[in-house]
Amino acid sequence: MTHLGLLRAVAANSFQFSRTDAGFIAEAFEAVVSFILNLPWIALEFLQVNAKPLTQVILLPGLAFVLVFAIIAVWFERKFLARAMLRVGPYYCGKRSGLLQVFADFLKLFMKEIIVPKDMDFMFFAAMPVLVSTLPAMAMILIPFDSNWVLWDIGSLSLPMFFAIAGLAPLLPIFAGWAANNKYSYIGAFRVAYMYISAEIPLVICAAAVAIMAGSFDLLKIVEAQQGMWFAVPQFLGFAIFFLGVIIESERTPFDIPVAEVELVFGWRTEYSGILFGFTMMAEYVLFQAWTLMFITLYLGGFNGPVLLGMTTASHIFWLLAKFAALVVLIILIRCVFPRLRLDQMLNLGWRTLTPLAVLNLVFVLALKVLGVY
Amino acid sequence: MLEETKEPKRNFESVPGAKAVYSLVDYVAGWARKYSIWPIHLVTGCCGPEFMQTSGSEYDMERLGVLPFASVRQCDCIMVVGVVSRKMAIRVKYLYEQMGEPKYVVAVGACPTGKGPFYDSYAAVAIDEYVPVDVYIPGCPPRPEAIINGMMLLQEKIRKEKRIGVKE
Amino acid sequence: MTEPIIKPDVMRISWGPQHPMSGQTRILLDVDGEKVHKIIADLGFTHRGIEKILENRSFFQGIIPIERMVMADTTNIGMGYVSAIEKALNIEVPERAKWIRSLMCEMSRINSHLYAFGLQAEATGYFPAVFLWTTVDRTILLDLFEELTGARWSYNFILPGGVHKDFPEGFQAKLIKGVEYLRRRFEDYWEAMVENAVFEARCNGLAVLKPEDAIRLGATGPVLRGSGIPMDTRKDDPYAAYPDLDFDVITEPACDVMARTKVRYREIGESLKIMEQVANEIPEGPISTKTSFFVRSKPAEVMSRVETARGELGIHMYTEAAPNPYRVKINSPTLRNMYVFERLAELDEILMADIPVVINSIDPWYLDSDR
Amino acid sequence: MSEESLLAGIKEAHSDSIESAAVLQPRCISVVAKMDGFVELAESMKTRFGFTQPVACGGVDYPGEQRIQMIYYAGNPEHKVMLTLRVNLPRDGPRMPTLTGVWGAMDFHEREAYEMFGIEFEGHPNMIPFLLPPDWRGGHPLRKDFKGEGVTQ
Repeated sequence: MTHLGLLRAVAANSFQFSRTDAGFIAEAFEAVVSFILNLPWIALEFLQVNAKPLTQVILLPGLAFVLVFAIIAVWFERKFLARAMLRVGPYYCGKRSGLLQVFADFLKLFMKEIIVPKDMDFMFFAAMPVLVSTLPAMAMILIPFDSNWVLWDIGSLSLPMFFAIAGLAPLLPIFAGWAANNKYSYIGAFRVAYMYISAEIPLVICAAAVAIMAGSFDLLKIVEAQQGMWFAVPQFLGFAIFFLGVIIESERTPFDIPVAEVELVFGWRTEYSGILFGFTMMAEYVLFQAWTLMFITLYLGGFNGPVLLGMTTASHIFWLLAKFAALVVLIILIRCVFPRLRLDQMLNLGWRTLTPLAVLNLVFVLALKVLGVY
Repeated sequence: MLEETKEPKRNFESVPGAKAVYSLVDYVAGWARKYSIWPIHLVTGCCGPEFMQTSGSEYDMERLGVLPFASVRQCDCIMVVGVVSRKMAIRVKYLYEQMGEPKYVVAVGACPTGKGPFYDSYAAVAIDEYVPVDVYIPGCPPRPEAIINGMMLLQEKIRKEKRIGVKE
Repeated sequence: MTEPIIKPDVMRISWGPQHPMSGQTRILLDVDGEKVHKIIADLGFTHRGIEKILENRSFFQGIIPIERMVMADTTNIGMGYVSAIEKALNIEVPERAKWIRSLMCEMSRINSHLYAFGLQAEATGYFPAVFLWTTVDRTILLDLFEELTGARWSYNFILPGGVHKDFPEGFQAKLIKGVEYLRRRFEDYWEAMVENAVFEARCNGLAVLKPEDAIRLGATGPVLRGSGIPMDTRKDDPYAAYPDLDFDVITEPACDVMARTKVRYREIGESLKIMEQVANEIPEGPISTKTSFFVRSKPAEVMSRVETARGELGIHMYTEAAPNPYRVKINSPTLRNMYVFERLAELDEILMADIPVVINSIDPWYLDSDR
Repeated sequence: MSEESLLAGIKEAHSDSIESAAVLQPRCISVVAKMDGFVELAESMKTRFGFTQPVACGGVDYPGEQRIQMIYYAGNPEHKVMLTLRVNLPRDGPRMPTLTGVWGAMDFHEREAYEMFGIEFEGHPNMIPFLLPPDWRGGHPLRKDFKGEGVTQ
């Protein structure tokens, strides 16, 4: 009897337990014993069947990737900014490298008191940081790392699905800002609302142009269509718009208007304390990660690149990660050289500049398509 | 009268190896909290520029993991920088109460320690009348080395705590 | 305590005294969305009663608390107080001492303008680079100060009758080296900050203060000169060695936040020019006339005005036959500029996001305004 | 000398509302006014003699002579001359009309003088505590008989 048989037996007889049924009890006992004895084999079978998805969930687009990226990115950002400021940055923590600084901060945040101010919707309040850091991670499972390394391959639905999941993310800061019952959080939440709507529309139009050029909504097909030439070359306009959009969506410096420290303390994050604040910090990096990967997939050829040492999958993953690292450095560098824009300037940029240019880009792509260049 | 706080019983102390686990946990907790002191952006008085130099490029307090933060909810430590007037002292007390446990106060400069050059002022107060102070840093203004030394003393104090937030 | 909110749909936000950019003040903002309708300044968080303290101290002792009024600009404040004492007691100052005083005043001005510059950079969200570069460059000045006076911020170096010490060996050469280094650095600042596209977008045309409004509201210092009015106490009512020194009064016609930033930037250049002149042309001679520490004065009433980094500081001192002043009235520049700031919301449209930029453009020092 | 000529002009125009007037020191003149017609005098100083730039105001306490002298400082941007316009008030219950109508920037300074000396300004638009804490009960610090610290609750 397998474990499935046991479950079936339990389900069938669970309502009849009051009846003394010696046969059933003996059967159940036997099933339990055989289940325990067979546990290693069951586990092995499970692993054999699900080896690849499990690796993907635990390692690459999944947990380890998110966590390791957050740790390295925070460390790198602090060190890199410190160099720009002619400083050293975190130093003594972790044998004079500062590498363990992030661990120290997170461990400490776990040990801090979580403050619940009066008149606040606590469940709502506490759920938002967790959700806001997991939703973009969910969107990341759609990104193809290789033609056979896609965690959730849903074919031609993958590009719309990414926007559907990632588009939910801005709702959460709005809820969080409302739940915190603080004026600064409230203003920050409304800034989030204004900003994301103005940024998301050009992003969607640009993505549509890419889909038209590739002839499919399937991210895998989009990547394959870029084998000869990256879409960044014919669609330079879209490339530039999407790059700005990535910075806006991940709330990086020229556009970190909702959490503007010098104006709004921390915007919608002001009231979070302890580990909840840690989650909101984490969310910034996860969002950043998801949108940067999407940017690479759409414009920079995704995982395309020369095959190294005959290992196709490994070299594809390597190329994607290499492009990702380069973009991360570039976006962190931007933080060193630009002040923050004002909300009205940002909205002008979004509605009056980026949206018309995105439409222009779309028209250009359509023309290319009609003329048969692509 | 205040009741004497008793050490809560640790139930597993008789289990072999428990002490080693406890000391390891204590060590890791102390280490993490020692290297992650986030003081709040609050400059009450005139030692501000020297504080800025200390967190600035030449002395760089971020080396020790000291990272000034904007909102009091996330902070561990108030650095009372410079002279405290009556009006400000009430605010410092509010901030202290709004901060999450465990929390610490560092008095930077002669004025919060004991009024300093304004000893005969009708408006200045010593901050330890309002909130408990963990480290006093003397000087008017203290040199950056002194401020960093004060922060290192606070780190030692945090590391040596028997339990989180329980001061000796 | 404060006025009630008059308009509907207006939210009142308390901004400070604990806020990343507020400093030691509290500002109440009536905002409708992002637009600021009204600014109400609530000062006094660093009030120490310096005017009362000075009445109880001897003339020499008074230098210590009054220098704590503006920590980044101690020499200029001390200069005002000491020149008031000298006028009241009729003390002659030797020529060399005057030159050393001018030098220190200008170094102090650069120090303070660097502070304003850095905070302006931080207020626009430009935290990383420029704000901390200013702290690096300030160490050059602090090292020079330390070599000359022995202290980093508050020196008690300008005393009635002259200055405390003469130049140490080889100080002039170091001074010229420092000036050359700072000149190079300020070109970097211009490129990195003033010509930065986003910084220009944030600061150009923001919080316009027209010249007639600047006069009417009593603005002073770089705020007044940023509105195009060439008023500078160093020229209008010269003190120390300023009559002999060659420098220009900087004005900018644009009247906005950018103009005030540029005025500070160009004033640093003028100060460097003065530093160079002092290093090259300082006359020889004694550095002080002996004045007793326990000096007593005759009944007198004097007024001394100096140009600090924030504007004109006036010290109105009454003395009688006693070792301490009878009454010292300090007309502090920040208090005058804070009133301008309070009125700016009525003169020009200011958004919530601009508040830190605008308040730092007047370079407030609340210890100065609260005294 | 511009301050001499300014002073002569002021003396001539307002001989009946001025007690005395003198040049305190170069670029600084002192006018002691009578209480009657003080606001009109200040208005004329601003419009006619060009003292358009308000600077500050404050008081001096003379317990021996039972008076408090209120001093208004205003600048003349054209001639670069500072005016100190003074008026003597009785020490018990000093009251005077506000000059915020003439120089708006005297708002802050009059609030400060109210706290420090107890001078009441009639018609001041916004008389709320300024530098001292709102619950200050310790008296007026800059008066000469102020001793020790204020009591706050």
